[in-house]
Amino acid sequence: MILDVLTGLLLVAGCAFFAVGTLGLLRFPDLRTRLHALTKADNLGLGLVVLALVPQAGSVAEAAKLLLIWALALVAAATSSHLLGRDAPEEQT
Amino acid sequence: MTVGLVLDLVLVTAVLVSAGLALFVPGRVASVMMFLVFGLVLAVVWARLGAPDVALAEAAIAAGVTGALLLDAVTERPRRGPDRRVGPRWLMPLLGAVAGAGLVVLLGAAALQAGPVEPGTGLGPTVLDRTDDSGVSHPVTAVLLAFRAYDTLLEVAVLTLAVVVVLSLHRDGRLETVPAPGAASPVPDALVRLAVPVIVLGAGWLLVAGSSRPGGAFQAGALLAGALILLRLGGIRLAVPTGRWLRPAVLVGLAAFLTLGYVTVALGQGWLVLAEPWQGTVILLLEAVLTVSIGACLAVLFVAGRRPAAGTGRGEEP
Amino acid sequence: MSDLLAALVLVPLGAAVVTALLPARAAGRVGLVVALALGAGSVLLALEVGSSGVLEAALGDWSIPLGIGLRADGLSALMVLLTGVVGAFVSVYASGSAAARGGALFWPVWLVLWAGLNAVYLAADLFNTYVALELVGLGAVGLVALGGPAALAAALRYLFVAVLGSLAYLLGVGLVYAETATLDIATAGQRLEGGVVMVTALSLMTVGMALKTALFPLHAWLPPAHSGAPAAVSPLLSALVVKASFYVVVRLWFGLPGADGAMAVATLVGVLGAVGVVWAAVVALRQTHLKRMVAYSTVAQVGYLFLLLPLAVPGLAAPAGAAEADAARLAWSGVAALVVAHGLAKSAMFMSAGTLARAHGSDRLDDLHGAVTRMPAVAMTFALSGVCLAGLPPTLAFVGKWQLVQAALAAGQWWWVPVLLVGGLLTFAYTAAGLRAMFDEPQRADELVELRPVARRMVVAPLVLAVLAVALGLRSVELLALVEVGSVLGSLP
Amino acid sequence: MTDGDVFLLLGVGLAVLGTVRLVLTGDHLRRVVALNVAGSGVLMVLVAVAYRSNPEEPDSVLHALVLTGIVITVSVTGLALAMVRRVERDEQDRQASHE
Repeated sequence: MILDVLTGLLLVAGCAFFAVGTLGLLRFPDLRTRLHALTKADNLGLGLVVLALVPQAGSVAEAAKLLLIWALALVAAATSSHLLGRDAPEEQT
Repeated sequence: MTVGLVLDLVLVTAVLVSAGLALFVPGRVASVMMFLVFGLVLAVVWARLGAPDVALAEAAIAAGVTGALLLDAVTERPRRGPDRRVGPRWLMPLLGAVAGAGLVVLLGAAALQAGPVEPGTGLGPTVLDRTDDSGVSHPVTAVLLAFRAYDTLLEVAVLTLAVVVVLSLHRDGRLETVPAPGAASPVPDALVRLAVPVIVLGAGWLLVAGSSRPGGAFQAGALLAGALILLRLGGIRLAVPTGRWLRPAVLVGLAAFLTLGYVTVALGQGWLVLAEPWQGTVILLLEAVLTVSIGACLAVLFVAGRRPAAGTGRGEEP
Repeated sequence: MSDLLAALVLVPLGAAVVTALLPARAAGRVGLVVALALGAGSVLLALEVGSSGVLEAALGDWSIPLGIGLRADGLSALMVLLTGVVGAFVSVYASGSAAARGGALFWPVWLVLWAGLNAVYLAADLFNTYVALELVGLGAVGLVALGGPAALAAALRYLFVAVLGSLAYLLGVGLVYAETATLDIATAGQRLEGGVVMVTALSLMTVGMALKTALFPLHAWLPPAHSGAPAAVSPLLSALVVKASFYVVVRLWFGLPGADGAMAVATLVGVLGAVGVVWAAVVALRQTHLKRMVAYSTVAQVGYLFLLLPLAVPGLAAPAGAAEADAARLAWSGVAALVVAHGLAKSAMFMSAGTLARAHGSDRLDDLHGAVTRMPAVAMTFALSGVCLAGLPPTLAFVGKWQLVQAALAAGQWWWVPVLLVGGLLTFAYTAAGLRAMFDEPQRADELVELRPVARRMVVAPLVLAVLAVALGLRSVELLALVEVGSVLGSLP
Repeated sequence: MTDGDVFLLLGVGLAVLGTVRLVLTGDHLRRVVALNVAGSGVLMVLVAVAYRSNPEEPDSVLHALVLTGIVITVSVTGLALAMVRRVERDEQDRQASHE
């Protein structure tokens, strides 16, 4: 029972971070600040969602796969934001 | 059921919005970006409709490799040449909208009415109870590689043919002249070194899982192609076989499938008839070769689209 | 004997893999040998079906509803025979010059296309037909793209058209499966009862195939693709590839029941075909380039084939002795004769046009002055195939057209007769326009361009095909008997 | 309105949307995107039919067909994109050689 409550809470927190990240994307003026908002908020949001699903996972293997998804998403997000930030010094119209 | 309904509505609107934007948004780059989103949302739709294999394939092939192909094409030419459209700008879209709406109503009505003579008599049930004597335990793989193996053979021929035709567009057909610039930055190299082993491991797992769970040669092959493309973008030239080894790598899948056919007919049982004892192993072996070949084919499709080095690859035909 | 069915598809695929790996010269030899072997194999199949009736095989030993069945009845054996004969002769023509082939990868792409064509004709399964059609579509696009950068834009448009047609067909297959829960055409035929779903599925598939067969309003992609293709590729496209999608239309309309419910669609297709016959022939008359004229001739001739639907579909439901049933049988064998005649004559015409263009350096009609004196055999081939296309006696096309006229009268649809006659007249007109350009004496001496040497086989192969097209008119009894085998309309009284 | 109907209609809608866009636009790259959207629409109709026949045990034959359809779509997309890029490079060279 506690696990379900925990899952619910973590899910809500995760979605909140996603919302904040999207808000940042819409509000911030230039590329780099948007990148900042997206990579930080969304990855944390994804982490929380994954943590929320871990207790619901049927077996340890499934939980490990969920965490692997998060790790890969982190690496991919870091690389793409680095490339975007580095290659576009002036404002991207 | 209302929660399910809400989920469906969210999904349907997401698909419609992303597809609409992918088709009608002004810029080319924006259109490709929205297409990637569309591909991922589609993978969720397949999962919702109870088709895990198709969801895996959609995420790996359609959103993955197709996305890479489109992105690479659009980065070469982000802006399009002058539009040669003639006639008033509003006429054609209006006609298109009216015709489209009529078609949707007509086809939708017909599709909704289409129901089997008596429900539940589909081919699915017959497949389910015949799966165990096909050598694999997962019904979709059984259909793909045992019951309808001829379909899959022709499909591998389609993929191989597409690659051969793309090679015929290149002057030397060996893709040696296509440069492989490194990303000249430590971060992508770190990603390559970290992600590629995991992806290859994932491809291997998908291949083996195919006989008992959703997975199989096509999803594994697409994952492998993703790894090869990542290596190529990381500046490692020989990741995608070019030069002498290009054509054997591309053709090995189709060649293996055909040899299986020739061997079975030579043994006198008839085309593609797999005898009882070693059915499962033969299918797994075939899937392994198919994975490598599909990975090579999709990676070559990515490399062959790129602009060859100046002065060698353009214009005149061999 | 049923192993021959799958062999006709899997042997060319294997040969394509081999030729793709070999260097250019060896690939040419292997390609030619395999082409001749396939020609012999298709003749063998035709003889086998002619003597012992419909041949069937279930691949992988899984029974039909589960596995995929291959089926060769009279019509498919005839189409495989046409593909075999024309394919072998065009392969001999292609081995004559590298320019005619367009590129080193001609052989692998052509052999895969050949396998796709045989797969379409032998498939008894709806989805298998879709995959085979994609193989044919991509193979044809690949061959057109061999024509170099100029032909690439036309090949790209052809690709979009071909894939759009296949998607419409796949949507139709989805509807049929939703209704009958089976992919086998014969089983689907038994479980289906005519209704809105069936008519919609049939119309969708017909539109898809009409796109790929370049039926009148949907034909704009064909002339640039077929005329831009290399010399050895154009005959394959016009004579063979276009027939595959028409064959699927025939297989659907005469395989799935309740087609007479869709009589309106059949009549519309017939009318579009008739308009296409006249309109494309008029446009062909005004062409300045030989290969483009021959390509428009293909669009016109395809119009004739679609006359089969309005004439034969009423015969499906009619009792055995009724006038409609006779009309249906006459139309069925008439169109079969026309398909073979067009296949032979059009490939001969396109090959001779290709040889003329290659020798004179361009296929512009004004550059071909005096061709008849300097290349008499090629000019004669062009004339002979023109005569056959126009349907003048004693050619095979005349047999076909005569039976269509009889069918139109028997079915009481007299309005198709003037279309047939005017179409024949116009075909003769644009053939004469081509010949007139060859007969003209070059006015100025400098106009007499230096002829590039042409291999002998590139003259002999089209000539033999043209003679065959004419001679078969006299011996067409066997052909028409073959097409009756296993046909749903029964055999002629 | 049984369970899978909304996706069946969505599939038909996507197929028609993609086809109309493909026919109307002159930009080859956008046509490749439209082709993929139309293809996904048709495949969605197939999967929806599989789902509607038996929501607990969807028809695995149709899933295999859709898998084949996806692989064919990616092959066609790969070929089309290679040709589009080559055609546009040739166009650019021709314009460059005119100036």
